[in-house]
Amino acid sequence: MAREITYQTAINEALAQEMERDPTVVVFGEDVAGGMEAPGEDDAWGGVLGVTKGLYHQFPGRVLDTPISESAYVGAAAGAAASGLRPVAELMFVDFMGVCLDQIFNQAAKFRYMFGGKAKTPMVIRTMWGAGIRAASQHSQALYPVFTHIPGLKVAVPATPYDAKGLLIAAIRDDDPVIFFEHKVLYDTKGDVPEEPYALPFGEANIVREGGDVTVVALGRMVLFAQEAAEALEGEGIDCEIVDPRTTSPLDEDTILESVENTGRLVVVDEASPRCGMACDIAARVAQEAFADLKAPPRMVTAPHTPVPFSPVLEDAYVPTVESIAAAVRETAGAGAPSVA
Amino acid sequence: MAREITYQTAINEALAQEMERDPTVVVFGEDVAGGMEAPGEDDAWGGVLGVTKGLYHQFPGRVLDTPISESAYVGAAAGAAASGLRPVAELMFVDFMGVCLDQIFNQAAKFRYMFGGKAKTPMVIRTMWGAGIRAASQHSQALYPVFTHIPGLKVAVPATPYDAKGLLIAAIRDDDPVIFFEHKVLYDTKGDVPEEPYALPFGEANIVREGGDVTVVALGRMVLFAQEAAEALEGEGIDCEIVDPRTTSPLDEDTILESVENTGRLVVVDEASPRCGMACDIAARVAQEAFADLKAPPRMVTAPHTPVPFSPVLEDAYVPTVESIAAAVRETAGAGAPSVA
Amino acid sequence: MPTVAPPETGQLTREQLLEAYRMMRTIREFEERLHTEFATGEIPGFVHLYAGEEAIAAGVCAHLRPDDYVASTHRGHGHAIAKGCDVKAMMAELYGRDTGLCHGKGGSMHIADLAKGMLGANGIVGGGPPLVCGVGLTARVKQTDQVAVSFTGDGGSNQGTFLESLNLAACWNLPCVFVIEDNGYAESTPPAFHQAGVDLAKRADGFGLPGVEVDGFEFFAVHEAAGEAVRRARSGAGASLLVCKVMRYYGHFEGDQQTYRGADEVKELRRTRDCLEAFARRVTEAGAVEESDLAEIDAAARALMDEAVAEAKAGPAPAADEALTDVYVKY
Amino acid sequence: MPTVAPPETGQLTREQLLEAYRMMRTIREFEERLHTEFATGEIPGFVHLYAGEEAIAAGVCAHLRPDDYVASTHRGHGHAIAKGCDVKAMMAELYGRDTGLCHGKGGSMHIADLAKGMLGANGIVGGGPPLVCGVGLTARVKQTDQVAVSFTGDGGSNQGTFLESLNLAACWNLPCVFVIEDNGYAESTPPAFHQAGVDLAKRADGFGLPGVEVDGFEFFAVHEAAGEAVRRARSGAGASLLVCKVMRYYGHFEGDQQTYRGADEVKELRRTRDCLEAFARRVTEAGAVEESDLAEIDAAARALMDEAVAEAKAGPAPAADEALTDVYVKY
Ligand SMILES: Cc1ncc(C[n+]2csc(CCOP(=O)(O)OP(=O)(O)O)c2C)c(N)n1
Ligand SMILES: Cc1ncc(C[n+]2csc(CCOP(=O)(O)OP(=O)(O)O)c2C)c(N)n1
Ligand SMILES: [Mg+2]
Ligand SMILES: [Mg+2]
Repeated sequence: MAREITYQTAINEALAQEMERDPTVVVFGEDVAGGMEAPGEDDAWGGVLGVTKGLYHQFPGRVLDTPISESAYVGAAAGAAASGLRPVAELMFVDFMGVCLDQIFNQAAKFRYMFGGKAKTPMVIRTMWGAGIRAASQHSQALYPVFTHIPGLKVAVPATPYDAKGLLIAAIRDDDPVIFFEHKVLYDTKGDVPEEPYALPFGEANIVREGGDVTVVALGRMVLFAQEAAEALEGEGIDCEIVDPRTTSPLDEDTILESVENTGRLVVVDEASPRCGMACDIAARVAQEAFADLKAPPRMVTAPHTPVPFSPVLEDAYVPTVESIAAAVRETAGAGAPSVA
Repeated sequence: MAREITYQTAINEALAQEMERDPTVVVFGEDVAGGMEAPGEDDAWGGVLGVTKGLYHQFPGRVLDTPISESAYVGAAAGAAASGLRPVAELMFVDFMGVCLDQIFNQAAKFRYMFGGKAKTPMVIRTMWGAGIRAASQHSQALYPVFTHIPGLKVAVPATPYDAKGLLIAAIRDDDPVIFFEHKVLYDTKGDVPEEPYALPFGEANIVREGGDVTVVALGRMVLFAQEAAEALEGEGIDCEIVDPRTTSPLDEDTILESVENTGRLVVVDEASPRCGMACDIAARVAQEAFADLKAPPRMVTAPHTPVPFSPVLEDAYVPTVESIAAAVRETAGAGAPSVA
Repeated sequence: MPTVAPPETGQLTREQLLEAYRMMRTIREFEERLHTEFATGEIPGFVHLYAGEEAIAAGVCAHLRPDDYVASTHRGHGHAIAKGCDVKAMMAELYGRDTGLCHGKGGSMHIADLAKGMLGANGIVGGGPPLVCGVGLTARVKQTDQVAVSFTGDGGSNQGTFLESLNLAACWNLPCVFVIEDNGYAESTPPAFHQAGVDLAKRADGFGLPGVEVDGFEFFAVHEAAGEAVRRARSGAGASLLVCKVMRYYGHFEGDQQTYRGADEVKELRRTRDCLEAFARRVTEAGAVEESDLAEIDAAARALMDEAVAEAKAGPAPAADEALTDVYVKY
Repeated sequence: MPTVAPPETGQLTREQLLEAYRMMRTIREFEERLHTEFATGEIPGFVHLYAGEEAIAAGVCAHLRPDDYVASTHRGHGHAIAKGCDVKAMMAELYGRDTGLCHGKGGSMHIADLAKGMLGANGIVGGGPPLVCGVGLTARVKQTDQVAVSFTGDGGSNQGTFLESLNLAACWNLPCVFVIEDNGYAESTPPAFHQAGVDLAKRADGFGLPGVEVDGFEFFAVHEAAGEAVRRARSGAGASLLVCKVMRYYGHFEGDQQTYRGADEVKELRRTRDCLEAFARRVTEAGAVEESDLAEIDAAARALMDEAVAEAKAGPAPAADEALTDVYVKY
């Protein structure tokens, strides 16, 4: 039975249901209990933004605060996964990857390959990403392109409460290491989410909106922006098809290519910085695989090649907007060979 | 006056000449002296492969071995640069970025921006990259796409002894943080290199070979492979233009676009793994900016989405080959609209 | 000239005492005022207040020259003020104004002024210690007698970057001082948990460095220990670790409900442990300064914050296209 | 049943003594043979030999069960053999064969066999210690009494990952043992430089763990100290640090000219510090085993290596398209 809950609650529910189902699922990270062994333990934080609230009391001994030693505890997730647990470690902000990346990309990601297929590393790293709360350069980055670049990792970037729950459950049940990206601005967004546990397959894009004129591929918060842009453009007679890949690794290339086969026009919207990002990745693949279908240049809408600024005026100028997306779609719809009516 | 020296000697010479010229240039990293204060100090290693040999004795007090504490000494490079030195730190293999990336991408790369333009961080990180010596998954990666993705960093990937010397001198004189990629398989390759110091500007591609049929963009070791492929294809009447960007950030988009304007056909060869890599970055940009010029789909030739394997048979299957490059060019030359003669 | 007698205070002149008090009061006022202003919703982003810990920044930085450097943390306002950053420009930065110390690009977590030797607050826990190793290297290579100080929290002292830096500073014999501000919590997690209740000063032993612990609420205790460490560094004798035990008056960041803290913990704390009161009592009882001198400083600090907030609010926002500048010196 | 008397050797049975000798000899033969074969140019990649340090792997792993785990280093052959990995499959792996322990995908720096509790050699210095924290957590959560041991070099003990792991293991009270193999060099750099000559065992103090140092050439010394640490971990009393002082007989890797070593250092070393000779003298003098028993083991080890090398050379290379498999369980 579905009901409206927030993206944040959906994540909390997914964790609780999987921990309930499988005693080998453990959750740890900085403050994920949030004051265990502290005076106010009874009302422990449950994560810096409360996403894991309640789990500490529900699952004694399986929700652990950690020291600020990301290399040690993220590596511990890899070691625990290789020895029989299904750890869900929290890297509070993905911006902190720089103090623990080795354990993710050289250890967890490569075990199975280096060991000739003899290892299994079923771990999840939950991490917060994205701009929009004036958290400045070191707490606002996207960075999923870096993880998408690394063979051996899977990467999920949910845009809705429904996807967040289904993809997190799938991630926990997955036998490979998964980096799970939670957009901090989406935590309070609401949507229909079934109460019962369900897993959404990785590598299956979601066609958020059907349309025949322009294919708009967007991820995370940008999916919402693309939807707004599409509504505005509808009035102008431009009919957008919005595709949300939901996972960047594996990537559902087929759905994107089929859509472009239909529309002949592509706009990719990516909150990440522009160089070697997902916008390039998707635009390049479409150009290579569906060149004949394209009636106009594939267009990329991304953040600029700058760090994320603090001041609201600057941060708002940094993040792609509904307007900048609409403008790119408009141009793409009008460009090149006319669409067949 | 030019004479033939190796890529490795060219790098050593660039370091020596800049240290001679500028007393604020210091060199440090694991074993870059290589046994300072050890019994055999007089014949100190000068780096694990001898690239910095001799500098320790030439420049007392300015060539320092470090503990195996990459975060501390790479961060020290950032702090030293911000306070008046021009450090050249060595990250022995770029595969080790995971234990020190924060100091590179959140500290050095962002100082200037976060501090409102009031900082200058003139540092260089020299690092070894690339497959080919059977060093397996954790000593053979490319990874420059990760650094190219990060605003605030500059990235050089020299393919020849001449470029290695000129780009390293430019990197040391540059006021921004530069990641300098040295392909381990190229160390022994020889080429003409002027004895006197010279700086090659960043963001200026090198047209390695002129040709009218297909534009082949390649980096590092792949430039040599592309040249071999081009010679083979010449016999088949396919005339390749080979463009080596030399730096991936900044990227000389104009030269690539001009070449494609000419040829109408693009093949990008990248030793890095395929997702969110330089092949995507360049192919996507060309598709977006030069769509009308393209007569055939832009083609990407990269390593597969796997870690680098150890066994020679497997590693040779992993790295793009002269044959795979030639095949892609052949297909591209034959595909789509016929070339105008 | 009257000086405060007790040996451990060192021989501080009246001017130095007044300056120390002014520094601590200015930091306290800045933070108290921020707490109020943040509640109005006008200050964007994350703000971590230093209130309660003023004696540490003031006691350490009193020994530093303008050309010395400090690397700070996410809780950096106190360090910035103590190192001489302009208070009004800092306030404007927190409001995201173009008139801010970093033109609105950095905000609270990245407030910096290299001209003042302030290497920046840091959004990365443990981000600072490696940086001061680099400053120490600059001083060594250029043969200046500059000193570099990093501040790190109890939580941050578990970050590999901090531990590696102790070792590098020892190996390279760098003029560095590593200060740990042990304020009882890492966000919501108490050291009793995240450090298995160890004696932090001992961490220095494993790297061959001297380590001492002092009461971080006591300006004179911090001042003396820091003086020793800074002298040691400046003289070329090497780095040291200084652990200051203290507590914060506010939550981890503004908005923190502090559910992990005992009900009256903070009330009790403010009543019994206040570096300003302790300092005032001590210096007035010693007859080194008059209550009126301190009252003047209090009033001046309040007035300064009124101006700072007013000017910050009145300041222009940066132009939107400034988002694209200052990425590189040249690109 | 005769046992070796001296208390610090513990009460080892004849079988245990023979097994210990067999283990050390097998590792020594494996490494000596590799040294010869590498010179022929038939072995690809980087090879780091463990010769000289055998007593550590043997002395520590003698206390481990098949379901215990070890995380190793780039110098991992000894740990792998001591933890029960198949010697022939290891040799085949080093030759890059499909018959290798990792089907030729890993090679010397990634040799692993999880079924044997060998979590892998590691190309990243300091890569292993966090992993054993995870294994310790598995044991804690599943309430088994498994133990996890990490080996790290003197150089690796400066890596933040190692230091963080000591703290995490202490905070979580994990059944881990952290072994430092202090073999006198990190590549070409002596600890006197990279560790400012500190007492490594002291690094445990800063994290509230016990730390001891032993002679890494002395099997019985390692065996006793390791027994203590493993018992402590298995009983739930927590982690410990064990520092073993030793030296390597060969260069950092094969091909290393060792310019950083004194002329006769190695010759002298082999003459005066050999764990096998010391062990043999001790147990034969104590009358616990006969020289002939040991000679048999020596011969068997040599024969094993002959077979291992022959089979490795004869083994098939992997099929080229195997490069594309084993990246994910499912993708
Ligand atoms: C590398 C990294 N990990 C985690 C965080 C999130 N974080 C910010 S402050 C903080 C607690 C810091 O505690 P402490 O070092 O004691 O400093 P305090 O806040 O008490 O002054 C944490 C976990 C971060 N900013 N950087
Ligand atoms: C993170 C990282 N930094 C540097 C290296 C390069 N490297 C490989 S082995 C080694 C020296 C290790 O010394 P030690 O830990 O003492 O082990 P030993 O070789 O003496 O057994 C270095 C620097 C690496 N592999 N990983
Ligand atoms: Mg704290
Ligand atoms: Mg060593």
